[in-house]
Amino acid sequence: MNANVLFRRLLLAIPTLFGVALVVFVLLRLIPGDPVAMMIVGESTPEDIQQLRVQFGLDKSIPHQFLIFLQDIATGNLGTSIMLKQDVLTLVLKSVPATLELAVVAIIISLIAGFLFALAATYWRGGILESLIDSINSVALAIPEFLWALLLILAFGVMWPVLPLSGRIDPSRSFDFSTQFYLFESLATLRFSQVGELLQHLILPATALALPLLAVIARVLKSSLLEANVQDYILLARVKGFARPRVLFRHALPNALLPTITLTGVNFVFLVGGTVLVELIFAYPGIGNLLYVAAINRDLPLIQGVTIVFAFIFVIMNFAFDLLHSALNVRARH
Amino acid sequence: MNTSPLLEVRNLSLSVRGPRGTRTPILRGLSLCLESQAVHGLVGESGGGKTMVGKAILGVLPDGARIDSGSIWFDGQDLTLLRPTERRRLLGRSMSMILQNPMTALNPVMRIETQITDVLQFHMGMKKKAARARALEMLEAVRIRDPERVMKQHPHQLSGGMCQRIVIAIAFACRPKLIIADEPTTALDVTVQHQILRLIRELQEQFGTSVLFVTHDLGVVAKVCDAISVIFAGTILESGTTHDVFRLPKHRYTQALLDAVPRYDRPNRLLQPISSTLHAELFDEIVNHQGVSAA
Amino acid sequence: MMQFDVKSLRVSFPDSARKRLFKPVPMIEVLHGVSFQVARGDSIGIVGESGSGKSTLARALLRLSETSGGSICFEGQELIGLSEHELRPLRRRMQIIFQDSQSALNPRLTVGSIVAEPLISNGLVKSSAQARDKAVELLELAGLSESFSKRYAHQLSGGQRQRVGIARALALNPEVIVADEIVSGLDVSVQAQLLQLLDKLRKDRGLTLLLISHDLSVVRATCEKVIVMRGGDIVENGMTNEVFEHPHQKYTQRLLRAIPLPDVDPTWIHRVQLEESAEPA
Amino acid sequence: MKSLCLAFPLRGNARMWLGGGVLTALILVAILAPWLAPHDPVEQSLLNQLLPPAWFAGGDPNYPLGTDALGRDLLSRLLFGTRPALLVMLAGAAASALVGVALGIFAGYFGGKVDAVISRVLEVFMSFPPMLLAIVLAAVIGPGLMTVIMAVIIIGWTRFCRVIRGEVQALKEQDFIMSARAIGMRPLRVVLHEILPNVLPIMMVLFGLEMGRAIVVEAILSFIGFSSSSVATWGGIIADGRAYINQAWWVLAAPILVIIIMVLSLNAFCDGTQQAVDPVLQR
Amino acid sequence: EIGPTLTIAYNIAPPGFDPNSGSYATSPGLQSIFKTLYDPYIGQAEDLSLQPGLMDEFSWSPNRDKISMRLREGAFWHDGKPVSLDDVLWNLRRLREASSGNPLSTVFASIKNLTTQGNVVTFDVEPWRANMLERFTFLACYLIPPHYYEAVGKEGFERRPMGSGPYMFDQFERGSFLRLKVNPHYWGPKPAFDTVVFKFIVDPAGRVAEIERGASDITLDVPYEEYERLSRKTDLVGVAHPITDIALLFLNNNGIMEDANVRKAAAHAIDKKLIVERLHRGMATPIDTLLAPQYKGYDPSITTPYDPALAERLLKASGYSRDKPVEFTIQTTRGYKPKDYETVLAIVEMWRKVGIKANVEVYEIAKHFELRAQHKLAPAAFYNWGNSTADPESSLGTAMVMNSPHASWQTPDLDGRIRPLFEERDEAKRLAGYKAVNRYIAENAFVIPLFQFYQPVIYKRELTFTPHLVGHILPAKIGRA
Ligand SMILES: Nc1ncnc2c1ncn2[C@@H]1O[C@H](COP(=O)(O)OP(=O)(O)OP(=O)(O)O)[C@@H](O)[C@H]1O
Ligand SMILES: Nc1ncnc2c1ncn2[C@@H]1O[C@H](COP(=O)(O)OP(=O)(O)OP(=O)(O)O)[C@@H](O)[C@H]1O
Ligand SMILES: [Mg+2]
Ligand SMILES: [Mg+2]
Ligand code: NI
Repeated sequence: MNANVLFRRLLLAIPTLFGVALVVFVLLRLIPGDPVAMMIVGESTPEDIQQLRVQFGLDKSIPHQFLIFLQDIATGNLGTSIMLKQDVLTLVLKSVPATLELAVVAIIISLIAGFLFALAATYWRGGILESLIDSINSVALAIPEFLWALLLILAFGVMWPVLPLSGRIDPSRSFDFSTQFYLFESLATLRFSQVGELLQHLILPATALALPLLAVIARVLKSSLLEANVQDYILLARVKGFARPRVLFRHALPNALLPTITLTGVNFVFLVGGTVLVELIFAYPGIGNLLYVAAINRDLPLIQGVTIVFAFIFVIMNFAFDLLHSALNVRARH
Repeated sequence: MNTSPLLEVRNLSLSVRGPRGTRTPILRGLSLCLESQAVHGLVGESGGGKTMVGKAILGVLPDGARIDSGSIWFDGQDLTLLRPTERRRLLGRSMSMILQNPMTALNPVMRIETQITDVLQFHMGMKKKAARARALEMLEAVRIRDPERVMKQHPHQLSGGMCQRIVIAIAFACRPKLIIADEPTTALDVTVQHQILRLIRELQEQFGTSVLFVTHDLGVVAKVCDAISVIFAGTILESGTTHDVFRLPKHRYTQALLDAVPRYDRPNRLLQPISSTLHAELFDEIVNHQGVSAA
Repeated sequence: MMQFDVKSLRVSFPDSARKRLFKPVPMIEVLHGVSFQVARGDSIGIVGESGSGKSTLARALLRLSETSGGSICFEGQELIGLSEHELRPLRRRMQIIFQDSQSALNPRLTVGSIVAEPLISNGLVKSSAQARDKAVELLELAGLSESFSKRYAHQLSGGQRQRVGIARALALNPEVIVADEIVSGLDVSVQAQLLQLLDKLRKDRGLTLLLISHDLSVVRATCEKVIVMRGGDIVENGMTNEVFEHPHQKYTQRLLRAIPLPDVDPTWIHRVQLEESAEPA
Repeated sequence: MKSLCLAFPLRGNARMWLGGGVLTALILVAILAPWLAPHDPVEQSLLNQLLPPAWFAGGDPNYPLGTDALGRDLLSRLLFGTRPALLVMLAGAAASALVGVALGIFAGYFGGKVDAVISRVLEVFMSFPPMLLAIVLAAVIGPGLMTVIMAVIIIGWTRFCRVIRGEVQALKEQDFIMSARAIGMRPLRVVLHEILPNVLPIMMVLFGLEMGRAIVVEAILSFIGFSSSSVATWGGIIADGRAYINQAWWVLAAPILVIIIMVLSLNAFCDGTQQAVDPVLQR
Repeated sequence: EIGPTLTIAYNIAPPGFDPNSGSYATSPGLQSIFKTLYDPYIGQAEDLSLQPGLMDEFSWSPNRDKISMRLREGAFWHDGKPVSLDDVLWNLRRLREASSGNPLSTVFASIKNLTTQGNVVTFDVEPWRANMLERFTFLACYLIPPHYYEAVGKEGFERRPMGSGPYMFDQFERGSFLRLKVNPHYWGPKPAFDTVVFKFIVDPAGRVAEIERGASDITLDVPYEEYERLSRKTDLVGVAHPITDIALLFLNNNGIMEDANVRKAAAHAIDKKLIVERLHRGMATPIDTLLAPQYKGYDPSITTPYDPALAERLLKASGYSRDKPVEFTIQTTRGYKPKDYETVLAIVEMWRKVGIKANVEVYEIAKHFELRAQHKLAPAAFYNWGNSTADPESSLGTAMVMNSPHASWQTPDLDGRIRPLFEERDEAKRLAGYKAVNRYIAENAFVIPLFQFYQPVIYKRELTFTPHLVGHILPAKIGRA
């Protein structure tokens, strides 16, 4: 990997971000109903409405509006939330860390479990365990995240009450954090009791999110492993006299890793998309919660802001996964 | 000739899973005898089961393949009766294999160094440093230039000939008693082929290894093998010293094979493919009578 | 007029490893301007070390890959610069049998439809029944019985796959066939069978044959002329007998010396000394 | 298409038959729902709320699987629910496949600028949280099955496109595509005749996954109230039933079970069919 | 045993903390939180009667055109500064300004000619409003400290709000929780708990799980079925009490509903009792006017009986029957109020039996507001009307008068009957007038009142809780048993 490749990858993000802005703009202008009607409370005169229109630039031509919109995005000005009367960017940036932490923990859970499943199913191929794991995978895929959330609440919150059901931290305790990344900050500052506390709150929503992804990871990894297993280099490893676990872990796994990593990157976006309902159910204060509130209140600037920030995160994540991919992909290195 | 052969395959039958639970025979009562410290050529029709014999000896058969009967005696023990773990202990250390396609035989994500040293560390219990030294030594033995640099590289950065040599280095690393070389020079041009043949021969002589050399190229057999077996439809039609078989082939199939070899020094000789009637006859004999009549 | 008149043909490939921002992708030249002529009915062997550009030459000759310079005249008509559309009528007159028989056959089509395909897409048959009959005929010509037409590529042995490639190439009754390494990995008997078939076609139909091979014995047995390639250049070009008897180039001499003949000779391996060639990179 | 028929002679396979059997049964149920169902699926009976299944204490044989909170017959709702389920599954997945595969082949085969543009569009669509798109859609075209289908398509086509594009790129490198050109085949014919049969098996697997996914998307949209509220859908039954999980778990359990069976048999059918018909997997 | 912290599993989260500004200022659900942080001018007892608040005396002038209020001695802001009459004047003036974002500024614009005398402030009510005094009990009229507000600005205030209420702000995690500490300077009785935590759990199942598992001490708005189950538990107590929320079907006078027969048939075909009994488990009171029994001007003699046969006859008169039903759309929220959607489904089914085919359309409440303001609601739309002053003016008045953004049925005849009542200063006459209008509305079925909601509250046995008619959960009033 050299700086050039890096830079080119970053440049490619520009048209993507432009496309995202365009789609957001078009979609939101398509919503029937006047965004201004939403902002009016009580009785108001046509003059008031006109004033609001001017204030939000809705009196200008559509291309002009788009230009202004682009300019605003470029300068980080995402407007003011109609409902919350606060700067959208600040609002969104405040909730992003919580969601990122949730997503990261969910990814970690699904990676660990997915890898275990796939490895076990490959190792004991043809046995009952394989069919069992395959069935679990299918069930994990068949049940939507929100139902997992409810079932988890029922299981670990009520029937076997061991884990907290809502929120991100215990509200009766006071923690002081200097960033919004509570978990990462506690980890960095080695406050392990807090880490435990945060993880306790994270584990249920993260698991609900992780289950469908886990199934996908297990599926892909398993098929990559099986594919690797019929390759000549695995034959050579067997010829070398290595025991099966060693062949699986040292020789097959590194080769099967690559497609799995790519796929995990792509599915990250679906995972973050899935946070909306899960955050709602677990009262987890993240971007999903914010988006839901924005959507049901038709808070146009907030929806716009959340979407754009989300797309931005996605582009960055994509970039990160690309880096990881080329770091792992020795074949492409020079 | 030695009195006790290093490897003796007796009456080996092997089948693979066919459609709807049937089994397709691949090897039909195959017997093979390999003296120690010799290069033994295995030639025959393509699809005749040469690769499968090699895999059966090493016990690395593909999914669905199964030994139905017969025994494989190696160094005084019947391999087919060993438990998988015991058998695995022999692999790499006592017997090894040079796979047909060098580009795919090396693990694409591992450095060359690891691919050579891991087998040394695993079987010889060498420390990392010692293993590295031995690996360097092996790379020099297979005439790799700048072995220090190659050790750090990945397979895709090497040419086919280099990969082939590395696979050979791995096979010889633990100085095994038996190496099965499966068409190690197909798809290489003759100059590279020559280098590799010489290498195998040299290493074989240096370490006193026996080699089962699978190939189509009777020219190669003539130059490097001490003995030869001719395989057809999963049975050995004829075995003998190279000298004898080339001079006086006993089986008509062997004769036909020799007749079909093109020679650049005899441009006007007409190539004689084996007639389909002979092929059908032979096949019928083997499959229906399970016996081989010497012609 | 020559059938093929190739003048300083160059082929380059993009070198993606050295890609730089804002600059065109650098190219790596693998054919450095080769020139040769092919007359109708010729049989030319192309030999040379691995990676010397034999397959590349074959593809470029039929305009299946892009060229970066030079000219290819086919019966007086310049091929370079023609669009894919303009090439289409010429395509059926020249055919190629690929080196990698595995990847050259569509894994999900039966052998029968692979062979029938050129007939159908060039509108040479009127009905699918006719296409089927013609395909069976072609397969038989290549030495495969009718029963093969319902099989898939992976159900064939290497030699059989190569023969399917030959049958497909013959379907359009071409004037030129380029056969890329079609005998390596086959036992000598099957080899002989295939070479005989091509030779027969050449004699019967006046086919032009370009045979690429590592095996110099095969080339000697089959071809009247030979081209020796090394590192993207033609180093020797002449009548086969001439070249084999009096090789001019050191490289050709070395090649000849390295051929193992099927005469038992345990000392050959040590006796024959080839000066170490540079490591193939 | 003759070549396709040639390419895929059907052969038996347990998974395919099992999955296919269940699916056929469901299609039959969808067609015969009015005759099979003991009640009208929307008919309420507030006097018979949350009845347990007939074989439980307090169950009513009139309502074999019990009733929901409005006293509607659960069995009838499940039976009628096969209709929107099949509609969403087939329409959503088929349209996603159509769009995704067409663009994927196009991008993969022609490469260059076409590929660059399609890849950008793909990336743009993949940068949105699917939920958000669904919500906006619901706002534009209003809640209903159409919204669900559109949401499935908008999310689904990207998966097809991405996978097929990669697959085609790999296929393009193979010599048989070059031989197709060498015999003078037209590009369209190359795509239809040489490429398509080779992406069909992977398409099949994706199609199975996508159909399962469509059902799940329907359930999610039901949960936030963007699915159809006038017809009985499985997702809708789940959304309604989750409030009574402590009183009447069967209201929730029945549709979940049906969905799981559906998704499992879909996967089994598509994987099985792929194994059975793909000549390459037969070796 | 409950510690010093009271945890409330609450159903809606506050978007911000300025109690007098923004659309959320009028959200009834948030008033519990605002009443805990801030003081309204006038207090409101559980039965909605007025009681001393920050103003310990208040009254209309004898001819009912002026209001005077006296600021209590010894009231302090959370930072310990005393509440001065100037602070009150600042707050009163701010109420009137639309620029402050007060959603009810048009109402409070009636405050004219502020004068002070000692601790008493007096002002004219111009234009006159009958329920002006009740308006001061809540909804966008809390007192905030001017010195603090001006020092930190709107943004700063939102981040760290300050009032004079029984609890003061401690920490807020958007979408998750709000923690409050007891206010040591509070003028009223000292609350039982030192700390109060509102956990915002929008999903009802989540709240049920919270209380069931003991993670929260009290919760509200639990599903009725769960209410029955939870209140049977030994460690929990349940109360379901009537609140000032009524469910109704808005009819729209811009199409099919102009046919009186259809309207009346629709009204008579609904078996409210069955709905209440079955869907609400009896936890609601059927009503036939826009007034609940606890409201002023309630007249039990106005009824719209359930009579499907009559409904069928009425429809027949307009040419509709079960085979040829009248068809229209009915809009509803789903999950916004308990059983809103189910109620509508039940109604649709009841209608179907008499020859009305209604198609259900689900929307978000924001959409309802938008459509209603544009007078574009469907012919029938489910809505829930809160009225925490219990005065007929703020329910049937604003809901039925022309040109009101809140009205769906807007006809001049009705308008002509309601408008004069707004000006009527004789209380007896005013209430009689409303009774008459109610009868007129019921006879013509301009709107279909359905039932009065109950608030199901579940709390731990260790607590004492008194239901409030507005449905408030006021932490300061919750004690230990
Ligand atoms: N995994 C397998 N499953 C089923 N049949 C197989 C398998 N591998 C090989 N065969 C069949 O077994 C027979 C012998 O195969 P083998 O690879 O040993 O031949 P070979 O003599 O090495 O041929 P070649 O010279 O082409 O390498 C062939 O007919 C082949 O089709
Ligand atoms: N698509 C490509 N992109 C980049 N380089 C290529 C490509 N195809 C071939 N080359 C390079 O061009 C050179 C010539 O390759 P070519 O396949 O023509 O060799 P060859 O003479 O046919 O060798 P062999 O005998 O091994 O088949 C090689 O160095 C190869 O790496
Ligand atoms: Mg082989
Ligand atoms: Mg080549
Ligand atoms: Ni790099």
